[in-house]
Formats: sequence, structure tokens, C-alpha cells
Amino acid sequence: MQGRDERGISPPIPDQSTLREGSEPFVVELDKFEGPLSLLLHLIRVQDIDIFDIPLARVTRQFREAVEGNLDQAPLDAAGEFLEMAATLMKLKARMLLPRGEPEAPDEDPRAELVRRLLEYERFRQVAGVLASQEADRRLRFGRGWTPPRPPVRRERPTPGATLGDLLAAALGIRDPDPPLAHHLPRLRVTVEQKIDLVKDLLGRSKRFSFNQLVPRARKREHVAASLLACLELARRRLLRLEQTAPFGSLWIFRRP
Amino acid sequence: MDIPEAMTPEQIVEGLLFASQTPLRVDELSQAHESLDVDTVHSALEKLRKDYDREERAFQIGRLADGYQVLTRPELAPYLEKFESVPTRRALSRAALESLAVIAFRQPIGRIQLEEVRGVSCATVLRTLIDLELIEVTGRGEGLGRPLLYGTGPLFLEHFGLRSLDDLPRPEDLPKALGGGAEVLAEAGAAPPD
Amino acid sequence: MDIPEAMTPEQIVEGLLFASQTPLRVDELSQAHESLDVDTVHSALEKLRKDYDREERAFQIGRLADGYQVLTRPELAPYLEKFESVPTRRALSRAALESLAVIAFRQPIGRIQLEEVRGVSCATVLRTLIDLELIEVTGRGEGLGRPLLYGTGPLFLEHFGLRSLDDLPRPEDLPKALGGGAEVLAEAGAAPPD
Repeated sequence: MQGRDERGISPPIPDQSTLREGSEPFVVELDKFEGPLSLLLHLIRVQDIDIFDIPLARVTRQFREAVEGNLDQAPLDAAGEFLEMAATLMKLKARMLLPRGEPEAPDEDPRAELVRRLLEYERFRQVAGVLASQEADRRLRFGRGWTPPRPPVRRERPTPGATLGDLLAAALGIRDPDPPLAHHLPRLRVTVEQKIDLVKDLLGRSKRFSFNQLVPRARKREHVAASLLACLELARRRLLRLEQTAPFGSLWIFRRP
Repeated sequence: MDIPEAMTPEQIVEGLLFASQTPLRVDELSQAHESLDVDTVHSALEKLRKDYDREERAFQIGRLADGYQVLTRPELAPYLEKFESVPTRRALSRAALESLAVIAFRQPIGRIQLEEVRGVSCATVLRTLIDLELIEVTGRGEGLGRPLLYGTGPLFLEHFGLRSLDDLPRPEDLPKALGGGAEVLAEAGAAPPD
Repeated sequence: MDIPEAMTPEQIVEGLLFASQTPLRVDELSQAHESLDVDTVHSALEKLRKDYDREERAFQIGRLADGYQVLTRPELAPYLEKFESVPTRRALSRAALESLAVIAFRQPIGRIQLEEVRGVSCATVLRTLIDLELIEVTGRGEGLGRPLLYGTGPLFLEHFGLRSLDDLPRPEDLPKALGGGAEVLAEAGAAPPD
């Protein structure tokens, strides 16, 4: 269900007006709802039902129709949550039919617990709405993006308090992204071979030159990639040496004697 | 190295706020130099705030959590968002927002209690929120397996631009949305926040 | 969202320089809005430079590589150093460890690629790791804003007691996201070492 995004990163926030009123049965897209409470609350609110006097027969039927129409799309655990709520509703409906005072039906309205949960959930959802608007405002304000270079200070560094074992455990615990990322590799119209020839040619003519000379700014990224690979390959073959004198500075290519 | 005399409290405070990427508290700021005490820092902050307003700088003094930070004006967001080198903050999913709302007001709370309120499984969302340091494990509960208990984490207030939890309405104080119909739903977080 | 008319070229340039993680070139700055051309950006930069001088702000327009950025004045360094000595001790979060692992095995890597692997925003975590000198900027990628690329930093080997990066496990023993093959994934993921 997209509404319950695995990573908590915003999916498009669903528009809950997908439930079209008037004609029965309702058409409900289950994945627009956070869960069974969200769906139930929606059924109640959109029909202007008094939450303290929920017509269980009607709401239960609508809820089941909504769920059953969507079961094939919902992931298993989410479907389970909706089915469990459907079962609860049916049980409540059955208990409403029993005369009060029976051992199975205590004096309290059988719906009371459900109403309490719905109201509690609804309030937290209102708080979530406040959080959402706070967040939206905060996202418009950007902090400083850069810490200026300062004279190096030899200071007692806080220890991160992690061991190599921790690091490796973290490495092994990384889940591969799913679905697998589609990497759009640029089809190289230039080859590394061509660039190697170019670099060799330049090296023959001057002892050093900058990487920028190799790749004019306007060039596309495949040129940069191919040139860089060419330089790395030649560095590996010990025909040249790469040097960068300052952070962000130009990359210099030196001919090896 | 000698501390040059020429730096005014405003300049020191301003420099610190600029160099820091996180909010700084007044007591932290006052530790930068013996000439600074809490009152001096407060008036320096106030002076900077007025300066930035009067000169219509692109940034303002913002107040977050219990500290201060220089932040760009919201009106600039459309320009800044175009640049990849400007780190943008991603919006949380509704699942994450709902879980945070519950955790903020019921902390410390275990996963089971959270799931009772929300009616759905929350394991994945908890992991995400921990990663984002919006919540943290604050202890262990009683009972079988001594379940982990969660509370709001170090970045919670900062993420939402809040000074304290008191800036949020307590769920108990919210009106019961009796017969509210669809608008109440929209208000309650169903609509995208912009 | 509409771009408000009220923002002046100075404000746009100032906001961008403030919020960008990298120095920005004039031609990059001029891409923020159609109202900006190279000349406008140059005069905005000049106006900001004069403003900051006249008002004795704690920061200046600095020029680095072929771009511009806002930097704190050098005279403030002693205060910032002093401030930095205030101990802020915090253990590495799991988010930081995971990011560090990805960077160690896939360096040089940009923020976007790192976020693709981890599935969450990593801006804060990157700053923390840079502060700790566990990672550093090793270069820049292509494209708007020329994103920074990160690799392990000076204290990485020291901190983890490694002689060289070759002491780390080979990529094929690791999850695919870190460079290993698919077959070993299950195996490697099933039993993390302790």
C-alpha cells in the first residue's frame, strides 16, 4: 500500500475523496487509507454518521465491500489488518442483536470500545495534520549549507564509539533497494580507448596539464567519465600521475618519467 | 592566538550562528568568549534579528528547539529548491507523521501500544523514524521480552520547526470531531500540506 | 508555487550562497530565475560584498575555485575554535554507521547515490561524518550544482584500526548495494558478524 511507504518518505499524500458517495456500493481504493481505522472513520465521516450511534449493519457491509474488492492488491499483512477489523465489526454486529443483560452482552454498548479507539485515532490524526503543516513550513526555510574552512584545530575528537564490527554489521545489514534501481547508463558515444589515445597524445606534448583541458566544460558527462576512466587506467599503467593541490581544485595530470 | 578586541558581541554571535549547521542555545553561544553572558547574547540576537529585517536579508534568525539558527526566508524556497547543492528536506509519509504524533504524546511507548492506536503494523515506520533521529529508544518496558520503548529523538523539534512540544495541540484538548464530515478529515492531515 | 515578485536579485543570490553546500559559479547562480543574467548576478555579488563590509557583518563573500560563497571572517576563527572545544559527545547513530559503510565500499559516492542505497535523506548524517573526519569530500560530480562526492576521511582507518582499505571485506562478500553479487546476498545478510 503506498500510503504506508516503507521508508517513511513521502508518497503523494492520498486524496481521500476517492470514495464516491450516493451510489452503493461505495468505490473505495484501499491503498488510499492508512489502515482499517482510517477507512472506518472515513465511512463514518463521509456519510455524516453519528459516531456514538454507528449503524453497524450498514457500515460493516460497506467496510467488507471495500476490503473484499481490494484484497488482491493489498500486501498480505495490510490485508490482514483490514480483515481483522471486518471480523471485529461482524462480531459487534452479532452482539448488538443479543438482548442486553445476557452474559455475553454486558450493559455497556458493545460499540463503546470501537468508538473510543476511533476518536483517539482521529485526534492523533489531527495532531499529525498539525505536524504536516509545521513540516511544510519548516521545509521552506534552509539552513546554512556550508561550514567555512577554518584553520585546522587539533582538538580532542569525540569518539564515535563504534567498532569495526559495528561498521561491518551495518554494512551487512544494508538492504538492497527494492525495486532494483533502474540505472540509466549513458550509452558511450566516446570510448575510453579514444580518450586514452587523447591523453597519451597530450602527455607526449606537455609534461603536465589539467583535467579541464581534457574535458572542456561544455562536454557531456560521458566525455568526463571516459576521460576520467582513461586517466585512471593510465595511472594504473604508471604512465601518469594524478594530483589535486587543493580541495575542489583542478585535477592535474603529470607525465611519469 | 590573541582574541582581537574588535569583534563585537553581535559579530561573535552572528559568526557562530553562521558557522553552525544546527541550532545553538543561548548558554552555548555565551561560552564563545568571556565577554558574552546570557543577557549580552540575548540582546545580540535581538539586534541581529532587527538588522536582518531592516536590511531585508535573505535569511532570518529562527528559533528551533531550545536554540537559534539562521534560516533563509520561506519566500526564497522556490529558487533554492532548483539547486541540487542545496540540501532539501523530504516530507514524511502520513504513516510516519501519525506515528510521531502518537509517540510525541504517549512517550515512552512500545511498538504494540502504538499499533493499537493506529490499527496497523508499525515496525518499518519505527525503523525509519529512528534512522532519521526523529525518535529514539528511551528504555525498556516490563513484561515478556522487555519491549523497547520509544520517545521523540534529537531532531524531532528541529524537523518540525518547533520550540517545544507545547507548540503542538495536545490530543486531549482537540475537540471531538463530532459529525464533522469531510472537512474535518481534510484538516486532520488528509490533505497535502500546501 | 508561484515565484514571488518581491525577491530582489541580491536576495536570491544571497539566499543561494547561504544555503548551498558548494561554492556557486556566476552562471549557476543566474539559473535560479529568468530575471537573473550574468551581469545582474555580478552586480548583486558586488552589492552584497559592500553591504557586508559596511555593516561589519561576521561574514564575507568569498571566492573559492571558480565560485562564490559566504564565509565567516577570518578574525572570528579564534571564537569558533574556542567554541568547537565545547565537548559535544555523541555516539555514532546506526544511520551514520550505515552511511559510513556505504561510503567506505562505494567511494567516491554522491549524496544522491547514497540516499538511493539507504532510502532516506542523508544530509545530516553526512555532516556529522565530515565533522568527525570519518569521511571527506573527495571531488565533485557533474551537473547543476556539481554535487560533492564523498570518500573515507583521514580518521577512518585510524578509528577502525585498519592499515588500509584493503583490510575491509571484499565487495563480493557484501550486499549487492555495496558492490557484491546477488548470490552471496542472502548468505551475507543472514548472519551479521558480532
